[in-house]
Amino acid sequence: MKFSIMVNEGPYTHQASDTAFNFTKAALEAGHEIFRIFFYHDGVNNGTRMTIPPQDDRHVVNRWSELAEQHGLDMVVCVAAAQRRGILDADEAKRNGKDGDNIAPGFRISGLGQLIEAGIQADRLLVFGD
Amino acid sequence: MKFSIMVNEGPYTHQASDTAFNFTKAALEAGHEIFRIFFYHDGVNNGTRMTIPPQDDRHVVNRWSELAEQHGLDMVVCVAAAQRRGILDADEAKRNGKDGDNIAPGFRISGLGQLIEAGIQADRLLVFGD
Amino acid sequence: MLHTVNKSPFETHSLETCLGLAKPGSDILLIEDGVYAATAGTTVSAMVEQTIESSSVYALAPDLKARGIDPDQVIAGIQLVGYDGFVKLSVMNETVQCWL
Amino acid sequence: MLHTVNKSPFETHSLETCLGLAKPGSDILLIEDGVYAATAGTTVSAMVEQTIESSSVYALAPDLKARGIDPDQVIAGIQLVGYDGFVKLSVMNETVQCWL
Amino acid sequence: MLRVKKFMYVNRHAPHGTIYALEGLEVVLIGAAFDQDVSMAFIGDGVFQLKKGQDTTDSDIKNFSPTYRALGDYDVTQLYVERESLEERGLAIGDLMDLTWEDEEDDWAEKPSIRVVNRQELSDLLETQDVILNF
Amino acid sequence: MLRVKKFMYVNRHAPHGTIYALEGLEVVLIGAAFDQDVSMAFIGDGVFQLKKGQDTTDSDIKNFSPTYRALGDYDVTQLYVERESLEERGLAIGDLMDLTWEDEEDDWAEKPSIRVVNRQELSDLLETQDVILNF
Repeated sequence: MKFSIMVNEGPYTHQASDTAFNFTKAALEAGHEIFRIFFYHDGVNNGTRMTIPPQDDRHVVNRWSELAEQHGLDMVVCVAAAQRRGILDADEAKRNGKDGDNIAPGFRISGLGQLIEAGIQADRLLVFGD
Repeated sequence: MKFSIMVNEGPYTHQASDTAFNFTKAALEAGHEIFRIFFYHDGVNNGTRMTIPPQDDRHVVNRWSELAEQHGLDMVVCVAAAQRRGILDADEAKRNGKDGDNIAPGFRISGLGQLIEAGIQADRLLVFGD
Repeated sequence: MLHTVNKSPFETHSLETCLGLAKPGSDILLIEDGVYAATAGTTVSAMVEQTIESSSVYALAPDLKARGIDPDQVIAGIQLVGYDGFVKLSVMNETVQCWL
Repeated sequence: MLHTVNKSPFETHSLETCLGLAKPGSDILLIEDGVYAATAGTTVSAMVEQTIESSSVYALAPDLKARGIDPDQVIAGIQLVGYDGFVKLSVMNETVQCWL
Repeated sequence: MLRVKKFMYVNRHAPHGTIYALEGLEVVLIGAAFDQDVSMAFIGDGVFQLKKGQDTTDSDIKNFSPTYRALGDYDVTQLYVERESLEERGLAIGDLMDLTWEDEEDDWAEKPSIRVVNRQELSDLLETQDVILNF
Repeated sequence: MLRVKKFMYVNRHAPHGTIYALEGLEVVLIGAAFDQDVSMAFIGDGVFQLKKGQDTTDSDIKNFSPTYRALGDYDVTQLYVERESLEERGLAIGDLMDLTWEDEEDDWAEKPSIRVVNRQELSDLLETQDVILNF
């Protein structure tokens, strides 16, 4: 079965990102396909490579990046939500005259159409948020 | 009278940052002193210079930076909360091997002791959050 | 003591918790989504009207206006203030408890 | 249809809203702070017990464990599942409504 | 080819206090281009999104409420508002914005987009959806 | 010189679902170094922070609940728990962690840090504070 996942809150602040991660892992282990993971609202903050969590805590961002790498996941950060919150890739930074970018490996920035497509293409869409 | 302000949520997602800003402005206009503005929890996200809000919206981060410049405000972003969420200044970036920083003008990164001191030194401490 | 409440009383229990712990004679200021509690004729208006008998209840006018709540829809006895009034209330009270 | 609830029933009205709109025969899964609703002997347990008569109520075991709620403190009739069980419930139901 | 899916956007947050309503509306407008069968539900504090006369001048935040008027032009014409939620909040249909759409198949007659439904009817509607997004 | 102020940390969030409890505790531990008169209150879902037996192994999130045991060593010894909040949640004092501190002035006798108080008593305590922080 084909799943799409929507993540609406940032790492650490809400458990939503953890639950989405654990669900995604379990779905993959059960042999299901993850069509796309879409990060919206504060969820875009999962996609910054600048976090430095305490040593004794999980690294939420790296965990997503590694899972994406292992399973070839498509992780999309909404461009409008990301711009509001200061998450940028090199292209966006250049286009908007910013002096650096912060997107983490495995994430790509794209439009809201990717969320609608995720709803259309997948058999199930699950939302994790506040 | 001397006020300290604590801001616990990021820009746009919650109105907390707007209310804190409007309160701070009104307090300054009434002739009061702002001892410190302390950004904690997701409030640290007020301190990134990477946001690009839509043209027809207010620029929350710039608004804080400008107010700080005009009135010589002390705006402190909590280092522990900032590291968890990927907000860094040049020193923090260097120390932690990150390839860039994102802190906005007028904000400085420091420890939680600055919050306690803000509570001790000010006549009133107001908290804005979710 | 000044209490601020910024949550809708229809979705969370913040206002109820505040009113359960605020002493008679307190100043209670509704801000942000908390201003919905200032509307007359709702499931929570009786609770707010009762509070007015022993405490002073205020609502932040800019937040009412943003939400399309006319002053004539506000419960009688609730006082409307601007950000300057919010500052004054914080000066007049020695502590502020923000029921986030 | 699968409904997920992730909020504490003691602080917000999410669970109540969910139960008001979920049809008999629904699957209702409590996750994150929503699992507090699975505890026996609380002010909301009667509401949950009544739901069990017409729908299937599940609670995410890892979230119960994180919050120190023993399985023997859970309302009888609530079924505990892991993340694999969460996935199975999502497969079995054609739509998932997440009451955030 | 994939069949047309029934998308429902469920709105449960008040406007302004949090961004969910505003960013939810952005999804609906983008989603309108995908030719799916789209509806919106307003439950709980979500009904406040449709309140008339919102004016954010004094609080210096963004007033996105005029955008709801554009929904009809985007062929988003089914806005279900829960009657019980309105009543609990002391609201009637007259307190909501007057949102309409033009029916091409009925000589462009202007028709109301908002339909007040009771909890039972809304529950039935939820049950028929393929994809539900919450804001 | 400034007088010692009465600081109260009011905890109203459950642990784990959001970060407020964890980051609140970090403030309390840092604040302990400032020699103020410090207490904590646990109201509403905040009482869940003190629940015994929290084990986050299976959810792979951080278990910070053992940190509450360190509070006594930091001279944070006044933890007020609202009785009504406990009762509404089906909890009794026996469901909470056994937190203690050693009283230097009483031959290092081990004393309980948690005091269950009713709403009225808590209301009185709030009224005597100089600075209140909410988590």
